[in-house]
Amino acid sequence: MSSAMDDRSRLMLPADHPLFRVRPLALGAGAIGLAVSLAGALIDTTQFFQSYLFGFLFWFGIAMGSLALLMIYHVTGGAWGSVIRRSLESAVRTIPVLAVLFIPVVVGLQSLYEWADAAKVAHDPLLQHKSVYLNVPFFIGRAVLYFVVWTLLAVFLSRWSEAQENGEPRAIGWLENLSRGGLVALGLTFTFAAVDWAMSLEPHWYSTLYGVLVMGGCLLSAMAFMIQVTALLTKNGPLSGVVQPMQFHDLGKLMFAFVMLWAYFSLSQLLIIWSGNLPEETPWYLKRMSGGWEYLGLCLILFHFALPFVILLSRDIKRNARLIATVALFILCVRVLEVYWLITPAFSPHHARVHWLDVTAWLGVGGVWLWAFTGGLRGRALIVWNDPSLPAAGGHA
Amino acid sequence: MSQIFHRSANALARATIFGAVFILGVLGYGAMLLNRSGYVTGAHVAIEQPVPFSHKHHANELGIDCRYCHTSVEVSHVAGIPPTKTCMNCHSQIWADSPTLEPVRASFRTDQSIPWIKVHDLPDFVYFDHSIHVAKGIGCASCHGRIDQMNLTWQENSLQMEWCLNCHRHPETFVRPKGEVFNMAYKVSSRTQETLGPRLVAEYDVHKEQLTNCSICHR
Amino acid sequence: MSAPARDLGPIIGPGHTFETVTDKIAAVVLSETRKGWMLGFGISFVLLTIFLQCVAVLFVRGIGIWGINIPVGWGFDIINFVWWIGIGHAGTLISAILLLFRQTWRTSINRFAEAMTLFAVACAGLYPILHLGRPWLFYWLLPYPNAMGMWPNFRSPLMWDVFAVSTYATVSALFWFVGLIPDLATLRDRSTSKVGRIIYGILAMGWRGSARHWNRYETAYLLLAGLSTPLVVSVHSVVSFDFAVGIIPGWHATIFPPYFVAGAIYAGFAMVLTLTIPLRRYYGLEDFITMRHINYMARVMLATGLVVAYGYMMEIFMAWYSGNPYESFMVKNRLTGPYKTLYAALILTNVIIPQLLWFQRVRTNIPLLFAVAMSINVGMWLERYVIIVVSLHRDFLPSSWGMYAGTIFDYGTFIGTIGLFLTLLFLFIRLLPMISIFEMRTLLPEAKVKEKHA
Amino acid sequence: MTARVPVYGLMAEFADVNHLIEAIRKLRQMGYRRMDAFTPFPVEEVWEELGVHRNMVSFLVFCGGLAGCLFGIGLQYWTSVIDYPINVGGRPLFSVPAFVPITFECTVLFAALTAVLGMLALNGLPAPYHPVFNVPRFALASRDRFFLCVESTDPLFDREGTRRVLESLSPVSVAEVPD
Repeated sequence: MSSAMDDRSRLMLPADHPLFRVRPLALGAGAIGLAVSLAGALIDTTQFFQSYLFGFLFWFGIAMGSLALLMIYHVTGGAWGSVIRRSLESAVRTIPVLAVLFIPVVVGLQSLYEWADAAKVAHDPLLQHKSVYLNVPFFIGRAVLYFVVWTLLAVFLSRWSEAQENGEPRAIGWLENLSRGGLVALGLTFTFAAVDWAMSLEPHWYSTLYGVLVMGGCLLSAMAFMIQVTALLTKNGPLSGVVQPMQFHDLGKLMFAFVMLWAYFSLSQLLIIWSGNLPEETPWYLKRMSGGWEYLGLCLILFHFALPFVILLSRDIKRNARLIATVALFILCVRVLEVYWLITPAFSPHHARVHWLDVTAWLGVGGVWLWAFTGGLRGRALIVWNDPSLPAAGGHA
Repeated sequence: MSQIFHRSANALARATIFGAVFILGVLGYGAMLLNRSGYVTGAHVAIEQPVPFSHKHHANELGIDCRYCHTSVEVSHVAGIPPTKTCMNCHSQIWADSPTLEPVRASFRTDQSIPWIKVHDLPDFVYFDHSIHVAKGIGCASCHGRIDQMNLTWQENSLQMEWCLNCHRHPETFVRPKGEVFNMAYKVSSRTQETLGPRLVAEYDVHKEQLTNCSICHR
Repeated sequence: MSAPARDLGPIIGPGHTFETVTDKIAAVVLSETRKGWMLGFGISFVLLTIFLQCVAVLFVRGIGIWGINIPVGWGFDIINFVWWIGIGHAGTLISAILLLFRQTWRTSINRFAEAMTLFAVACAGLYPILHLGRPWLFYWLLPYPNAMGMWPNFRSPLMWDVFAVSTYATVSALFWFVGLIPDLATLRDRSTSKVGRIIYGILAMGWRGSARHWNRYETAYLLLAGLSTPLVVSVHSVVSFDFAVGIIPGWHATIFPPYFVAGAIYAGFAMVLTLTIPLRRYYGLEDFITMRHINYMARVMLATGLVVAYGYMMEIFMAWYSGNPYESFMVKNRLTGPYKTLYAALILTNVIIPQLLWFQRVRTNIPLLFAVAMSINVGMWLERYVIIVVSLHRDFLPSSWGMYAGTIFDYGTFIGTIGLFLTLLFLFIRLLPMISIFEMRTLLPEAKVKEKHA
Repeated sequence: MTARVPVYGLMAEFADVNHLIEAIRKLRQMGYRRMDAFTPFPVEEVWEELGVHRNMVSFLVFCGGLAGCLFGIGLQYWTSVIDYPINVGGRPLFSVPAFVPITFECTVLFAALTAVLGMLALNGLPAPYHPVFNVPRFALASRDRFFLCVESTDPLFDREGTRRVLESLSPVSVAEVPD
């Protein structure tokens, strides 16, 4: 380890770094986006909540994927994690902000979820059966529980990471043990959050794979986002010279793996439901394969899987920070489409459409989230100097 | 000490690899040919019968209609092997003491069937019905070949499923006018068949898409 | 370099050099046959003959000798198929994924695990063929221009199985063989008998360690690893499709593919541990297969075991959540039906006992770990029994309900394939290096090239 | 060295990989090009010193995978749509989701076969006989020693001169490789 690495202040993000300069911009965009969306709510309340849910779930996915990646890193180690762990930690620290941002969803339960509408439940025996689980107080209670668990994880992951940096020798062990249990807790809470918030939009439909499928997407979102951030920090930031092509190669490989994982989960669910052809399962896909939504689905096959797959086969692209960041940005854009394809057909089953509120709500949540995320990067060295799996600086290119 | 192999081993190694690929290819192709040949299918092998009956003589030279002997071909799933009585209709008068025909007379005397050997023997899991084929304009010769040219009878076609499907998938290439079903020498140019075939298929109400259902033949 | 350096001990014992590594591993092959090996091989061979007898009876009398009947038309045959093929997943996984992520600890166990994969896949592949009724017509499964004028139904998961399993067997064999080439050259050069030199010489194909060859070799090996990784996942997913694509409650669940893959890795690592623990002791390979390896394998088992438990949980939750009466009945029948003891045993052996692996003290206690691994071997077999038999024995119509039990021939065939597996394994240990020698050399400090460049 | 038998080259043996790399570097500086190094395990630095960087294997494997993919789709399309169209459970003749697994398996199979066969073919293997095996100590190349062979086809090759150069590079031994 070179002596320059010990110089923690050198590894801090300078106040004039582009990531900080965009902060007011992000907050502004967020505030305006949310304000305009709220104004839109006066015109079309239902549409506002629907658009808001989509916007929220996209950004929430990045934070959740980051939480999973961070804990995976603490359990397995690996140089790939050392170089993005600070960014992961700041993404994880946005969870309390996300908890606040979740409030509008709770407010809009009646507009969003069929099962929250007593009139509809009264005529539907299946919804009556499910009302033990799908009812407003229990839903809110569960959401509170999820956010408490995630916030606790975020708090301790940050606190002990700081302890590690300050030379507490036991911190690594604490982090590892916390992450082991944390991954189990996250697996359970996230699955049920996915069921509650997204799957129950179509309360008759069910799929045992759903939580895993959504998590796969979140991991991809998080990895693409982290590659983008790391490339920015490397290009003209404190990580230049620290993050080597080798690490980008590893991050690229992981992103490639998540692309394939997403495709694998998606195909598994489709193939099983398509082959089974049961009336209680197929409507979910029928909605998403007609009325214009099929073109979005086709886009996902091509741009969420095929194109990134072929591009990421190349070793040279994965080792080039600029190129891999471009691919990551592209994947983030397609991730937006995937979340839209998962959520919106539930509201508009017969024809594909984009509402201007979809854009403003997405921007609103995103602006606030990015503001919170970049805030988390302040005042800390971007590399934990005593990280055991830190790549040796100046290793082979 | 460490050189184990002779210089020629390199050429030998390559020859072995390419040779093995080549031999496997040839064996595979050979197996495919063998499986379709008369050794396996029994096609084109004239069968010795208890009495050397000649279709050529009876159907062609004497001009006896198929249905004179195979009486049930239009109404039943089997065409029918004629009883000895049918033979004796003529052979009680002509060639009445031919030694060759002694088994026929013996059969007639003792009321024991002549042990004819089946030439076209389909597996038990195949359901085949002569009457429907005749009714839908499939000529005898389409399956049995020019039986009027055979002295001892042989199986003209492989009777493998591939061969059956050849017609069931494209009936319009084989179907003929009903009046020509028993005409052994019926022949039209392929140009004529191109227009005639589809017309007849429609006329006879043949549902082509059903002809390849498994249960059409395997019931 | 990327494994966390967290006080788990070294991945290779101290004091080794190129010579000692080479000679120690090669000695297992090149030295005299040991009595223990003879004994083990003998027992395995006896078990193998049981298999041959069962198959002989099967060929003569047909699959009526097995316990299967309507409604349980799939029994031991498919249970054992899935069990074996699951076991066959650890090898390629260890080799491929760990290679891609430069986890050098794989080197000590990959060769052995790959061989295990091959033999397990061979055992697995036998079952569907034996179940055909007329096994000698197995080639009807393949798409070839046949005299029936037909092609297989490519929409059927059983057809996907044919492609997946045969591709998996081929690619695993290639991966294994490519890894073996440099070691075969070592054996060729170290062998003292003429026959040995010629046979290993032919198999090594004239490998001479040329730098140009190594360059292409490394590329090919990495690419094979890259190809094998999704392949491993696909194979057990396809196996899970055999069930999930149908609409039998208990089979038709979208979680099946990832949950089967996790189960396969789980079972595979359990089997690797079951076999390495006695072997490393018998052949004194504790320096190469260290406590760190054992610890890592135990962790992988814990992780995949939790995924499997997640699968069980989601099945139960969704059965209730779906509101589908058949799904709910399936779960109720598992928990309280005639096979409830088996289900309880499954949860005990596959979910509860493995939770011991959370404790470092268990992960480093060899006898206890061995016991946990055995428990998982049993548990994964029970899992397939529950999925297959318990789902089938209660049909949609109560008039077609029935019970299932394996016959003596079912058990005989199962024990027999264990014999086949062990026989092949013993032969492998005796005839080929069970640890990759050339890769072990790269782990030694003397293999490091000095940083200085001109 | 009295009988002038034709030689394949001169072989130097090293006990340490760093000596080998040093030797290659010196010889390359002197202008030697036709040489090959033999190591008991892959050493990236050795082939980089020899000027070997890229190889065809990746490209071949990509082509093999593509061919396998097309073969898989082609096989299923031709058999299920053209040669043997039959209604299976009301599914379309060209059942895209159901055809994915086999297409994938064919892709992997073809790519893997190309990787192995391509690597062997490019390496000229199998070649059980090779002149370098004529050097008795070469058996150690698969154990713990590093060898460097300067081939006689190199324009700079000179039996005595090259031998002197090699002996100056601190080898364990230098031997002629009979052809």
